[in-house]
Amino acid sequence: MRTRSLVGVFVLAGFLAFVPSGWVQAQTIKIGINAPLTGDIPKVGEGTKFAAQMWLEDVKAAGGLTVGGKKVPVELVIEDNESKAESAVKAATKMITEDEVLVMVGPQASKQAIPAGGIANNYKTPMVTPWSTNPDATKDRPYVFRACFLDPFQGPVLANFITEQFKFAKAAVLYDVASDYPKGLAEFFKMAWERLHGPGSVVAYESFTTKDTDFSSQLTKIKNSGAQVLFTPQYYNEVALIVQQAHQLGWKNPIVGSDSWGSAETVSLCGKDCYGLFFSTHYAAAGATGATKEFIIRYQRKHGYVPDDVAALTWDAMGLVQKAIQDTGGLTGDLKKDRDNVRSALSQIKNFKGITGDMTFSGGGDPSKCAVIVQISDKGEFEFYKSACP
Amino acid sequence: MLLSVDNLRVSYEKIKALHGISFRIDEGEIVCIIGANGAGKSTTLRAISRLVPVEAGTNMTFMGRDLLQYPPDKVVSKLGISHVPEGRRLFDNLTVMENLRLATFARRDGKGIANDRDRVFSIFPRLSERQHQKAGTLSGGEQQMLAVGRAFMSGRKIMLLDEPSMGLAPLLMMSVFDSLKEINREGTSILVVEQNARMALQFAGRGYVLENGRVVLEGRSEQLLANPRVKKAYLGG
Amino acid sequence: MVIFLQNLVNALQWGSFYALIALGYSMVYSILMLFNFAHGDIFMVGSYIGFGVSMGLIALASSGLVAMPNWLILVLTILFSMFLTSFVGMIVERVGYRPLRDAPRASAAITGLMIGIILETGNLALLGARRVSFPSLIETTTYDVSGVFVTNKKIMIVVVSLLLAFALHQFVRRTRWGMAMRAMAFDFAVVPLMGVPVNTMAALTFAIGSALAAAAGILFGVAYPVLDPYMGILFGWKAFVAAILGGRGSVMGATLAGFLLGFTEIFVAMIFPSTLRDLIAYSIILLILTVRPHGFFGEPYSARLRL
Amino acid sequence: MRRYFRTPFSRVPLLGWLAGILIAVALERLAGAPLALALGLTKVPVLFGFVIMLKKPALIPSAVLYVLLIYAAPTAVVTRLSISPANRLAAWLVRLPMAIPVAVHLGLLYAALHIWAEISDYRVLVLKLTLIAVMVTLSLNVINGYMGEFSCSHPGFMAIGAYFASVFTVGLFVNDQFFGAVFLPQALGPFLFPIALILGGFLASFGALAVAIPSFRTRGDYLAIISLAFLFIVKSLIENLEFVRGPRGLSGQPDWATLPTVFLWTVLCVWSINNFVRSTVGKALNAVRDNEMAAGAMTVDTRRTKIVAFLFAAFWAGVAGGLFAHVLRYVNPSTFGIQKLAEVLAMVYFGGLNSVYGSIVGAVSISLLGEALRPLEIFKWIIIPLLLILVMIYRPTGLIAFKDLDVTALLQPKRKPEEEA
Repeated sequence: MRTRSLVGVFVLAGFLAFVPSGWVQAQTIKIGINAPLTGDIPKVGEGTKFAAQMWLEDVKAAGGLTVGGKKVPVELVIEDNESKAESAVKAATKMITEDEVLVMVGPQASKQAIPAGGIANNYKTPMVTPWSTNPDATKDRPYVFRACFLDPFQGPVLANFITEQFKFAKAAVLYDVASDYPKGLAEFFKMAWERLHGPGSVVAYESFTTKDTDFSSQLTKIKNSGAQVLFTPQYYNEVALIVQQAHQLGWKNPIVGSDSWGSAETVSLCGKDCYGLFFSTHYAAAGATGATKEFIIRYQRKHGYVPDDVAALTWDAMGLVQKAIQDTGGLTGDLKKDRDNVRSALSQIKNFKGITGDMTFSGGGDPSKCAVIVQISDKGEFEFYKSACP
Repeated sequence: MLLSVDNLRVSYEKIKALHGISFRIDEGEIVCIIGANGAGKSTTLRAISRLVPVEAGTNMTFMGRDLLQYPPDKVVSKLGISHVPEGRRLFDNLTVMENLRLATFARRDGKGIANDRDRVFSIFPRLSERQHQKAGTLSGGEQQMLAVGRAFMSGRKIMLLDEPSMGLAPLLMMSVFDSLKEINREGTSILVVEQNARMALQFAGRGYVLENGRVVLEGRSEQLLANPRVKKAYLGG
Repeated sequence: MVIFLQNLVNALQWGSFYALIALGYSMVYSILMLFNFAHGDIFMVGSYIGFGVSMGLIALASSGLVAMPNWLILVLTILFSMFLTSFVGMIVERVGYRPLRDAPRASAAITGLMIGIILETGNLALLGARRVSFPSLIETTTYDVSGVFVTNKKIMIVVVSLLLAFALHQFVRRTRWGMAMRAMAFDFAVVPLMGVPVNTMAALTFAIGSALAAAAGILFGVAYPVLDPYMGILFGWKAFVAAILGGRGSVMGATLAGFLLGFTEIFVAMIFPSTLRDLIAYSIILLILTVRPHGFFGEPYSARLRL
Repeated sequence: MRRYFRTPFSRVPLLGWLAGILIAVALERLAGAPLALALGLTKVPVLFGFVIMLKKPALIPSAVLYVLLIYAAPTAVVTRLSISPANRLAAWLVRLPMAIPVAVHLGLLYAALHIWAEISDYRVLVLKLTLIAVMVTLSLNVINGYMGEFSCSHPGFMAIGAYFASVFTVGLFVNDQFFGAVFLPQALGPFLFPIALILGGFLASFGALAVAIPSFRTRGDYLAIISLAFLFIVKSLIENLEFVRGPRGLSGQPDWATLPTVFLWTVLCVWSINNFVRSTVGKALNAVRDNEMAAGAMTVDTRRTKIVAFLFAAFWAGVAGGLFAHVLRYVNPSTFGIQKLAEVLAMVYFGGLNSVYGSIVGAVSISLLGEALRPLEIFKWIIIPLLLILVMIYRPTGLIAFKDLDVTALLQPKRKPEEEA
């Protein structure tokens, strides 16, 4: 028995000696996509994945990414973060240490982007979150970038817009207390509104919990508070319910939303109730021109619906990454060095022409970028109304 | 021959409860199985009612049909084997009437059901008085009556009785057994298992003695009552 | 006062859902003594089936082959979907619960939980990440009763829920099937001795529970017309709370506990800051249970599980 | 089958297995990368090649070969060869005071895990989270298995532990906009970290009282909903606590939950829970589960027993939560919701009720499966539940139910069969 196993070992060793070594693949650029394909917001994950894959198609069609005069093949490493913080950290660690990605794009929602950003920063791997508007995601993290504006910017933009547009002084807010994005934006909006109209001018500040579908009690309170406008920074599925229920409870004043409304599904779920409402977002699909229009048409042809802002922002994030890689002037092959180079290139990007607007990074991870106020038209399209720049 | 049980084997997990017992009951007979606590008496009845799985080698036929082919509810509704479980197990949350009605769940003969119900009430007039009370509010004796009545309604070929005397005062016990005799006279065979051996043997025509999952003695009741071994172990002298 | 009345109307509607789902949950819980953690997802499936059925009927009506008014479509949708979903329930019972009838109760609960996850993920894989907009089968009409806003949908939901609860109550009280169910709730082991086919009864229990879930799912679709694969989870757990709160073996108990849960959530949000809603609402539930540790209407049941 | 695979190894003591595994992982460390390259794999495969196999089916033979060559073959050869020395060593060790052989075995186990994990930080992370899952699963098994109740509040206890420990460390040792400047020097941190964890555990126990007192006044299923209500309450409470930043979550925990720390705590947890369930209290717990009336008659103070067990389980869940927060270095309330509950319940029932082994097996296999099946994306959440349903149907009490850890027996040398007779 003993001799037989020893013989086995030698045979295997001999076999190994004859395996041709040097099957090392040619250098490829790996880009990690950390997306919520399952869990609470699968639609966001889908948009992310589709946009990233469209970008990859372009690169493949061009025969690879031209970096420093050479065409380098690109590979996407798509991981599902199940819309959980824990899983986002695991996925980020995996793609950074195991798959050795050069750059990570995503996660999208702040509650995954914040912890995953910590991982990316620790491993000195550049990360671009397309959609996380929470300041904490990039704060004190030189390796973390974003492709969108921030909540502290969006809050005042909306407060100013409502004040100028309607000349209202009393506002109500309805938000999800258990979700970081709505809660954060609700706070920034409240702060900005009260700075404009004095303390107590937000007359109702109501909340609910994720997955709630009945807001009647909160809306009753809001209706009876004397508010002239309702601001609700919720996701598209909740928007439909909130707007319809508000109307059923006799609310006739305007309802204003934020960039989380910017999904093709908002209108398909909400229907006529949402026509005429305003929200701030990253881009307006209807009446778009140039590259933006091209993107929308392409996406729509392929997947059957108008891309939402997540898809558009992911597209831009991929563009930023591409530009940064090309700006490095060539890959050294040393992953650590290359990641550093990409990071510094990212932080130097100026006037990047994205489909969601121009972006300029001035050393930090947050671009200066304009917000767009969109009105939902009578045809259910998102029409550009005005833009607000920092 | 009505019921014939051959080489009945049952195990609970790894403990053998019955090591292959055999017995038979003829049409119209009253047969008792006596034995100490844990001898396997209740298990025998459960096996006939198909409530516990039997092991390979077991053979049970009822009126020439293979009992093992029938699921528990069909044993009652198709074969007419009724079973009064140990401790009566009435549905306390249902009324007396509902308990009786439930026992006819699978029966379709409205007229027969009504007749049977009248018959139960004539055997146990007390039940008739209390037909709208919840079963949980009955006294011990009344509960036993209801349990027997329920069995009477569900299957008339043979009645399996598990410790009918348990928890009853002697006088009540006698009256229950008298009623059972009456039921038997109308053509229902009875298989009764009892710890109270004297009572059982006086009631039954034949008996089997079960010890540690095996039949150790069998015979006519008079024979068993006279058997010294039975006397010593079960009759207290 | 207007605020109070308005919230009363709101609570009636919200409570109706909880009641209806708790009712279905309580069927399985009372009669088979099982935690049916798949119930919330059967609710979701029922809702999607309702969506499919109503789309089909609308297509049929608009094709001009059969003339159908909207209310008829709604009624047919509810009936059809209840029928179809009851099969889903029976399959769940057959696959997940029947093989485990002699196992520890909690093991069956875990299979239920897993079946639930499969239903959610299966839906996601099949229909994609798109959320579904339930068709508005009846035109919403809002009535303004001196400041209190009531819609025809709200009235319909409350009425249908109460009707279904009443029908179930009658079924359980009057029919022999219902009687067998009550008997099973009291003492599962003896029921076969009455000639009652237990497997059929278990399947029937799941079928009725699932049919009620489907009805709830469609009413939900009418009131909150956004469906997604995960919509059942929270409802399932809350129905679980309501069913146990209502007590074993009691249809009325589950209905009332469902209403109580709905009322608590709505009125806590009315009185207190709404950010504290869950905190206070569930503290109240905890308090109730401390004071009344046996639920509301639990009927007695035999502690003996075997014969 | 049996003759070829079981019999040759039937006499291998635990010591021999550990030695074999240690050598295998050491081999991977030394020769894994070149071997992987030689086999056409771009990297040392993660998680025993599963991920690669699922992603690129063409590489299945290579991955299988790699696993065979690196893990299976060396382990088999070493354990087979070391049978007699390992047995002699084990026999010598068990004669020493108990602590020494235990320490030797644990040392070997840790060394093997450490070397295995060192290859990439992803392995370290997965290993840490798996160990924490073991702690949580085991502590829930005390309630749902040994006590036979159905409790839903474990994620709540974890949350309490996680938040307390995080507030403690972030508040005292980190510059933070909410808690102000550093309060204590960093050097003290690793010493105070255990205190943070233990206090977090105690706070979880304290919270458990709120569940235990009302629910153990009565029998039945009320624990299930009281504990569920508790879970909702804890989550809602944290969402409303602005000083821990509500739903946005608390980040910036210092990196003190290193692999040795987590390992040590896990060992401590397994040891103390194993002792607990084997003690008289633990046996009383089983008696309570099997028949409360009889146990009451047998002078077991059922209520006290249950409360003690419940608080004990909550304590370990709290400690596990504290470690969890420091491994992720971020906590938010939504982590500790229904989803987490389903996950932990699945681990308990998959592994086996009433069983220390079972909990370890359940936690490890579900955690690793969750990672290994990542490439399947959505279908992962169909495969894993399906697997669990099958396990439940064929083994309704779980894979390895009713098996405590008998440390003494485990460490014994394995005698030849004839000697046993």
